[in-house]
Parts: sequence; C-alpha cells; structure tokens
Amino acid sequence: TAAVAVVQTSFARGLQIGLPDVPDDPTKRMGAPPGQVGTRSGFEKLVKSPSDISSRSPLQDFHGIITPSDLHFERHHNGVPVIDPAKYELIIHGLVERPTVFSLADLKRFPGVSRIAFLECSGNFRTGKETMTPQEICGLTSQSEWTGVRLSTLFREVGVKPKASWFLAEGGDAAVMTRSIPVAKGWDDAIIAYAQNGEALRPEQGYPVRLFLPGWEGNASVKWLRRLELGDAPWQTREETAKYSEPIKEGKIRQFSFDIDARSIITYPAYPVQVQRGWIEIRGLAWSGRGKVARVDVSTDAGNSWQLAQLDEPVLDKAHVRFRHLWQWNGAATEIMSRVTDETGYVQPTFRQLLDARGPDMGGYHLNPITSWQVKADGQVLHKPENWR
Amino acid sequence: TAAVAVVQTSFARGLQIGLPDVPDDPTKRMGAPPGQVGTRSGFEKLVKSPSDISSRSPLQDFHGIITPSDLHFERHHNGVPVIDPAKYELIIHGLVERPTVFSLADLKRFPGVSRIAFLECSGNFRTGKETMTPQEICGLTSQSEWTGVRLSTLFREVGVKPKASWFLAEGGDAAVMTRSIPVAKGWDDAIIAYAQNGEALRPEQGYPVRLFLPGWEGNASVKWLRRLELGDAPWQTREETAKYSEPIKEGKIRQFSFDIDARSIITYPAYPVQVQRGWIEIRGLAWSGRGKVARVDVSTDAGNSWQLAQLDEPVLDKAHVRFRHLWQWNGAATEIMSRVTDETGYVQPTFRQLLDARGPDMGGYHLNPITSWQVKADGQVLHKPENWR
Amino acid sequence: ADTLIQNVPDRFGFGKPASPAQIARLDIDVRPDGVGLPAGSGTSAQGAVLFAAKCAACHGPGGVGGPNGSLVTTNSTAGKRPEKTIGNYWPYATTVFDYIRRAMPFNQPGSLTDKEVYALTAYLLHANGLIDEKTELDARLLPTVKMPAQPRFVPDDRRGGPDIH
Amino acid sequence: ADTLIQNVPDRFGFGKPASPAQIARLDIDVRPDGVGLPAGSGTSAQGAVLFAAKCAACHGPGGVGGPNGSLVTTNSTAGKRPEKTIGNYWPYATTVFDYIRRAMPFNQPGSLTDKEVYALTAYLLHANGLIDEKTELDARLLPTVKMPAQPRFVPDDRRGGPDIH
Ligand code: HEC
Ligand code: HEC
Ligand SMILES: [Ca+2]
Ligand SMILES: [Ca+2]
Ligand SMILES: [Ca+2]
Ligand SMILES: [Ca+2]
Ligand SMILES: [Ca+2]
Ligand SMILES: [Ca+2]
Ligand SMILES: [Co+2]
Ligand SMILES: [Co+2]
Repeated sequence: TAAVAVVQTSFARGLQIGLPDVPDDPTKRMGAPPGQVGTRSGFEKLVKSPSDISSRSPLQDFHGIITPSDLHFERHHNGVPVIDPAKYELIIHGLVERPTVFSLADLKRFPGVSRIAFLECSGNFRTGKETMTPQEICGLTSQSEWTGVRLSTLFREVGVKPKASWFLAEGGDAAVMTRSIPVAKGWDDAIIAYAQNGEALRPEQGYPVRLFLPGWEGNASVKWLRRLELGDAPWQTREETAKYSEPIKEGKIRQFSFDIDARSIITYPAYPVQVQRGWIEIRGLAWSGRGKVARVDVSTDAGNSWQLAQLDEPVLDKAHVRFRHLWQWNGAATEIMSRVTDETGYVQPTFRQLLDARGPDMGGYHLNPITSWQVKADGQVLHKPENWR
Repeated sequence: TAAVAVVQTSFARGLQIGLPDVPDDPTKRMGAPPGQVGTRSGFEKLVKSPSDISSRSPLQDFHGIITPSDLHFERHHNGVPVIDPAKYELIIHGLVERPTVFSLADLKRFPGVSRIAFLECSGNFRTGKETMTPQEICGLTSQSEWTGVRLSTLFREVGVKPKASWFLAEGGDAAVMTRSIPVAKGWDDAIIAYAQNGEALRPEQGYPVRLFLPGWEGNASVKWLRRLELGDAPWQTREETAKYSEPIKEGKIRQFSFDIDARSIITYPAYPVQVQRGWIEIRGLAWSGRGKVARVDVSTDAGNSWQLAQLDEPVLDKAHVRFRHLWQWNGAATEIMSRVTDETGYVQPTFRQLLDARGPDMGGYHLNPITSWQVKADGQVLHKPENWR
Repeated sequence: ADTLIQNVPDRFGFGKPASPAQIARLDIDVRPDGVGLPAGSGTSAQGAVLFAAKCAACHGPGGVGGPNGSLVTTNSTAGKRPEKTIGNYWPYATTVFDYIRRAMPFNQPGSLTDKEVYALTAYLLHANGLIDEKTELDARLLPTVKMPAQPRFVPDDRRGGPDIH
Repeated sequence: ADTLIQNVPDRFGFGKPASPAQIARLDIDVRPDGVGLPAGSGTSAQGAVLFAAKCAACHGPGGVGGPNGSLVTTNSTAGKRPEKTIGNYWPYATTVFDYIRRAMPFNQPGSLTDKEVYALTAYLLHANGLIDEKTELDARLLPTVKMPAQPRFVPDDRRGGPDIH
C-alpha cells in the first residue's frame, strides 16, 4: 500500500546526503526522513586551509563563538596519529608518590568538568598583502567546549611531591611532542580533556586524550597525551627553545611566554567581502588568555576615534567573545579596526607598538596586533598589511 | 628526494578518513597531514535513533552542554526539504505597515545575536520498560549556539501594527508546518536563526532559516521558515489543536502551553551501564524553558534524601546545564534520581505528582517527571518505568 | 563586561516590498472565522470517492483504522482510550480544510484542488456526524460547523513558580 | 546558581600502579643536566655518514639549506636575517639529542639507535663549531657543551596589565 511505501522506500537510513536535486517547490515533495547522523548542507562549502604543517579555521564564515569541531584549526608536528582508545594509556610518574597508569575509562570515572575556551597557536599571525582573509591572517584560533578531568584531581591521585615545580607533557604522535609546564598551571585550571563540543575529541585535536591549558599558547596543550613526568626544572625541549620562543630587545630570546595576549579581529566585513553604503554590522571575535574580555572598541575612522562594541553573552574567562558594532557607512574610503581590553587592563597594541616594545628582531610568536581593514570607496574591503621585515 | 615525498605522497588532502589501520606504535609512523574538513574518529560510533517521524539524540554519550550539530535530535512532519539558499525568501505580511520579502543575504545584514539555548520537543517522554536509555526516554532535546536576527528587529523593519497580537509562522517543508505565536514572544527573545554552533543551520534543523523561540516547545520554532503573517488571533492550526495540546483535568484540553517545564535527567550512570562499587560521578543535564536553572538536587536513596549537585559554568537562561554529583556506592541496591528547580521556583515533579495534578486523562505532551534509575546489587542500572495507562 | 545599547535606526532598509501577488502565492492559511478560505465547494459524496482513492490506504476505509491513524470517531472499545479524531478532538472545522490542503495526501502534498479539499472536508465532517450528508460545503458554511471538542480547549495559564498542573 | 564544593576523597583509587618497566618504555626525555641520557657514544665522523644517508635530503648537505631548514650556522648574507640553527639559537646541547631521538628522521621517527643519535648529535655540534672533531660524545660530555645562545634566553616576565613588550 501507499502507506508502507512511504516508510520503506523514499530514502536510505543512516548518513544523510547533503545535496540531492533541488525541487522547484519543496512543499510538494516529501523530504528526507530522520537519520542517524546529519551532514552539513551541500550548499555550504566550509573548509580549513591546509598547509604542510597546519590548517586554518575559516573565521570569516563563522557565526557566534563555537567552532564546528571539524573546522577547528590544526597544527601538528608530524601528522595526526591513529590511537586505539581501548589500548590508550596515560602514565604519570617522576616526582610523585604513586606512579600510575590510567586507561581512558579510568580518566572518565574521575569527577569531570566542562568549559568553553579558545585555543590559539602562538604563531597565529600573517600579514604582507592586501588580499588576505581573516582565515589567512589569524585562522589558527578556534573555540570548543572542552570536557575532561581536572589535572589537579590527577595530581592528588598520584600524590605530586611538594618539590615538583614543572612537569613534562608528552604526546604519542610521530613527533612525540614534548613541553615543560609549570606545576602551578596543573593545580590551577589545566584539564586532561577527552571531549570537545559534547563528543569525543576529534583526531586532529588529540583523540582520545589531550592536555588543555586554558588561555595558553596552543602548542603547550599537548595532544594525544601519553605521559606526564613531574620534575623540578623545565626540560628545555626543542619546542620551548628552538621553537615557540621569541627574540625581543637587547638580543634576548623570551621563552615560556605561555599566556595568549588579548586580541581581536573584525571578521565581517573583511576581504574578500564588498560592502554597500548604509548600515553595516561590524562583527568579530575578541579573546584574552589572561581572563575575560572587558571591552572591545571599534574604530571606523582609521583609529582616530573609538566606540564601544556590544558583546554577545556569555562573556567567559579565556574564551572567544563575539562583538558587534553598528556602523552607517557613507561611502567614503576609510579604515576599520577593533581593539580589545581584557580584565587585567591589557590593551591590544598596534603592530608599531609591538615592534617598538620588542625591537627590530621581534620574533614571529605572540603577535596580536590590531588588524585594520581598508574599506575602499567602491566597497572593496582589503587587509592593511603591516610594515615588517 | 625524501623531502618531496613527505609532502606529496603519504595521504590525500581534503576529507580525512576516520579509521585507517592502527599502527602498533603510532610514534613510529607519520600521521595524516592537515586537512580541509575533519571527521569523527572511526572508533566513535555516535548515532541518533531514528523512527519514521523523529530521531533521538544519544544523551548518554554526550559530555558538556553542546550537542554536536549532526547529532541534534530531529522531528519533522514530512521530512527534511532541500532549499536553495540563493532562492530562499522570507515574507512578512498581514498586520504590518510594510509587507516585505527578505533574502537570506538581507537577513544576515541586520544586527545579529548569538545565544546558547536548548531546544526540546514537548513530546519528549517515553517510559514502559526497564531497558531504556536516556536517549530513548528523553532524546528529543538538544542544545546549540543559535545565531540570527532578533525577530523584534524585523518587526520594527516591517512596522508591526499595534493591534497585531499573534503571528503565524509557516515552514517551506512538505508539511508546510504552521504555528500561531503570540507577538509578545517576537518582541521578547525570538530569533530568526540562520546559524547553529558557528556554521549555517543543518538541513535537519531548518536550513537555511528557522524560527527559534528560546525555552518554548520545539514544534513552535518552525523550521525552513518561509512566511510570517501578523494577525489578531491564533489560527488554530492542526499542530496547535489536534497535536501539541494535552488533556488535563475535568475534560479540558490545554493548548498553547509553550513553556518547557523545568526538567533534569541523570545520563550517567544509566542503562545499559554497569557500575562498580566505590566512587561514581553522577552526571546529567538540567534545563528550564522559563529561565535559569537555580539548583539541581540528586538523591541516591530512592528519594528519601537529596543533596545539592554541582553545576558546570556557564549556567545560562533557557539552556541545558551539566550537573555533577559525587557518590560513593556501597554496593547495595538503590535508586538514583535528579530534581531541578528553576529560578521561578518551579520544582521538577514526580510522575505521580504530574498525574495527580493533570488527572487520569493526562496527555503525552509536556511530561517532565523526575526519572529514577535502579542500581542493582550487581551494578546493573535500569530505568524505573512509570505506572501509566 | 559593560556593553552599550547602540543607537539603532528605525529601519535599516534591507529587504524588498512584498507585492500582493507574492503574498497571495504563499498565503494559504485559513482562520477559524473563515478568512483565507477560497472559492469553490464540495460534498461528502464527492469526497467519498476521493477519500477511497487517495486517503484510505493510510487512514483506513471510511477514515477508521489504517497505518496512519483514524480520522473518524467510532464508539470506543470498552477499557480502551478512544483514538483522537476530528469528531472528538478537533476544536475548529476550518483546521480540517487548512491541514488537508497544505499537507495531504502525505505522499503528494499540495496536489489537491480547492474543490477536492472542500469535498474531502465535507466527507470527513459528515463521517464524524458533524454535518448533513447533503451539505454543499463552502467558505460560508465551513466556519459555522460546531465542533464537539471546542468548549474543552483552554489556553495554558501557568506562569512559572510551583504550579505543575 | 549556587553550587557546593563537595567532599572530595583524597584518592579515588582509579588507575593502576605504573611499574618501572612500564615507565622505562616511555621515559625517553633528556634534561639539560643529562638525566635521561642513555649509555653509548658517537663521533662526528660516524655522524657524517649517517647524516648524508638519512638527513641531508631534507636539511641540505652538511646541514645547510635543504627543504626543511638548515641545522648548521653559516655566515649570514648581508641584509638577510640569519637562519635560526643549533649553533646560533639552541640554548642546550641535550635538546639536540632528545629531539633527534624522538622525532627524526621525520619520515622514520623513532628508528635510530642511541649510538646513531650520539653520532648525529656529535656531527651537528661539530658542524656548528661547538665541539671538537674528535670528541666521543656520551652522557657525561653532552651536558657540558657550551651553547652560544644559552645566555640570551629569558623567561616571560609579563603578568597582564598594560605591559605589551
Ligand atoms: C501515504 C500516507 C498518507 C496518505 C495517502 C494520506 N495521509 Fe493523511 N496522514 C498521514 C500521516 C503520516 C499523518 C500524520 C502527519 C503528521 O503528524 O505530521 C496524516 C495526518 C492526517 C490528518 C490529521 C490527523 C490528526 O488527527 O492530526 C488528516 C486530517 C489527514 N491526514 C487527512 C488525509 C486525507 C484527507 C488524505 C487524502 C487526501 C490523506 N490524509 C492521505 C498519512 C497519509
Ligand atoms: C623527510 C624529511 C626529513 C628528514 C629525512 C630529516 N628531517 Fe629533520 N626535520 C624535518 C622537518 C619537517 C623538521 C621540522 C619539524 C617540526 O617543526 O615539527 C625537522 C627538524 C629537525 C631539527 C630541528 C630544527 C630546528 O631548528 O628546530 C633537527 C635538529 C633535525 N630535523 C635533525 C634531523 C636529523 C639528524 C635527521 C636525520 C637523522 C633528520 N633531521 C632527517 C624533516 C626531515
Ligand atoms: Ca615546526
Ligand atoms: Ca611562547
Ligand atoms: Ca505528527
Ligand atoms: Ca504545548
Ligand atoms: Ca493569511
Ligand atoms: Ca624522564
Ligand atoms: Co490552571
Ligand atoms: Co620584561
């Protein structure tokens, strides 16, 4: 009968296909039935931009503050490993009372915690030409809800000794990534994370388990975590010496600059968008690794005057915040830019201010300058490149 | 040379494959390079459970408060339509000064707003046997960050007339779904949403545009929205009369019961989990359509005594909240359950209390009873079915 | 964080005026007072033929039984809850026309002419004992049909707080 | 929402004791004071052979140039910033051993013997002018190698507030 046909034919169950042929009038054709796993609409083409070593999130395409997990930026030092969660183990040893090995199931039994926080690579800055998108300029930042066990809970479980001041976090990837982290961060807010945006971590983000250090440079949140060793001094691994360190003034090289400095960027309008005269809602993201965003100011006259932007709730600690500023564009060429202030009083600097403070040898990490967009008289929006090297 | 080989061979770019063969030692094999779009690990099998008319979110598998978009519950009345976003139009007419048609691009130009809020089907309750999972009992609730334009902004744009008291929301799906909504909700917090969890709405959730009514029964948040008509009385559509109405006492049938009553459910431990003696973190979700969750209490002795559970931040208005309660299980058979209180003072009732209040003809919508799990002496956790019909 | 409610203009000027023709194409809803009902009419006898051909497979012969639910009230079997149907649960007759026109038949939605919808509505209202067999149902008569369930419908009067009823 | 910090036990008892053998299998790190360095030794001459076979394709003949970056300091071309290498940028010699052992060669990570890593480390330190050609590098000598960049390294001293330097 017809009724049976409705249920059993029409579409296959399970994975739903994104883009079947488009009916002239969708109200006159039965739609796809409920499925097991949804898919993005076939009309939406959201992609990260991969290089050999990283892949950048399409910030200009995002709304709100959550990054879809499959579009979270990637940075890894020898690819994404395949780790069987049933064989997964985390070992904690060194200056502890009870060296212990935890299975994934063990970790999930401990009291957990979830929080929404950003993760940014400290090498997240590019400039140099006008035809650059937010994704190209700073697509190495993303935000998720992270769930896991507090590292402090595991520290108590293994009995971290009082003289332990640093720990080594080691990944089980082909780079066997290592970073030395102050034990204080472990007692403070570090998470041994096993979930992201409600589900297991994605492979690119450390499946099945990663370290997550809220507000700190992404490299330190070691993925595919296999080992924590407690010690009394940093290990001086290659990542914290040859890499992720930055030349500053007087020939010095700064290392262990973990905090992500407060930053904001306008993601709309931005290259390659062309705008029309009239009302424009300027939108963007702002964040700080040192706490909450206190305010975001927007300038639509090349930095001569600034106006307070609105922030969507919730404004969370060490989290991307969505800012909005309504602007009536009169059609004259100008520059627009945003500037965040965090709750410690840190004000996002200009590139020139950074260069003045760090000197001509300034390194490529922890660059968080105010980013200007040139709005041309024809509505074209172009990046305003910084004058560097 | 070897260097060239690294970059060009090894793996294909683009969509990353979930489960290649598992190496004995992942540290000795180069991993997959950065890609355009990630995928869930092949080891994770998360699926909604589809029926002919809906598909339930696997609540027991979730962490935190965000529902992955492809696992958001589905409920539709004649399938998921395919709508070309370039041809999409929203028409607003009736008791307005300026009947207007908006393209998707038009809608995105207005000032926007994002908020994290749950969406629950008011028919979200099943009971009847012990072997039921949270997904089966109440998998028709999910949570996303929703982005769109405030309906109040569009109301101002079209000039809603003072005598307009209700509006009709109509979908462009094969059911041409319609609901009558009080205009006050439009002025209050209704959103014309075009994004979910940072990206465009998923097809199952109304792509490209849906109505989103925070805290209200899901059916009223009409998906694939094509038309809003302003009027001075409800339309009495089939969905708000024959469906989504509930028999209560004295032969009455209640309709327009939009608010989702406060509810909570323990999602761990829950059937089919088997627990071990010792420390167990009881976890679950709590929410209210009338505002914020004020507190969640957990009982581990079949409701004789209650203890305050902890709530993960952020605790948001009309949003799922993750609660946690640490319990030391001594191995004796018992029952565990959770009870939410919202900021209006509404306390989640037992099924018996609901039945007493609504009478023996009580309908199947807006059932939000305290859900008990039986913990057997062998650690088996079973649903405690309600005695109904 | 301190934010400031910005000066929002009265209008942004986005969107285009909707022409009467554009509105008419979509404006298919029918209100309880009959506003929205189209021209045309139909009888139960005409509807019976259509129902057997296009509806009975899903809703049962005569609108009783069938895999997708009864539409016609029958005497409930002792001890069993009566199935909700147009006759015992629908508060407004106009809803029958509106719903059939927008959504049925389920596998060919939007395929019926207005005349067919009037006829099917007449058939279902008569089968439920709500109109006479001979009634030529049209825009004038449909809103006048008295529905038994109408007096039972009440709006939700709960406003938060301890009330759970 | 008011929440209560619960009575958390000192220990939950989840996880298993890690045996010395389990730890040893993973405990490959090397500290600046040499803790973690294995037995064995190697010379620059041995390393040169290995380097040409396993490394030069990516890091250039003699560790200069190559698609994946120089490892050896050369006189910088006028006006060009000198490439960061072991000789001019690495603060600890132990890091060379640790990193090569865990991560190189990039396409066959974890494939080198400890002896080979000593030899390659000796080769790179010598090529950078940091040890003598004849040095038989081992766990005792490696931590004593003076690295030119070491005194330049300072920890971050910023603690929020207006300091942007
Ligand atoms: C292929 C199956 C099928 C056919 C053919 C079909 N229907 Fe339906 N009908 C359904 C389904 C399924 C529903 C429930 C839809 C929902 O709840 O969203 C339904 C619902 C209805 C309802 C609402 C019932 C209620 O109590 O809410 C009416 C009235 C109705 N159909 C009338 C008709 C008429 C008249 C025809 C023929 C012109 C018809 N149907 C043909 C499947 C069918
Ligand atoms: C197939 C290419 C390839 C081969 C072969 C290779 N390397 Fe590398 N090497 C790399 C890449 C790529 C990096 C950078 C990795 C990163 O940043 O994560 C690197 C980095 C290094 C570094 C760190 C450089 C710095 O300044 O941070 C050293 C030291 C090194 N390799 C030594 C070796 C040695 C010794 C061998 C041979 C045993 C070797 N490499 C073989 C590709 C290769
Ligand atoms: Ca690198
Ligand atoms: Ca740093
Ligand atoms: Ca239905
Ligand atoms: Ca209702
Ligand atoms: Ca109308
Ligand atoms: Ca060690
Ligand atoms: Co009442
Ligand atoms: Co200083």
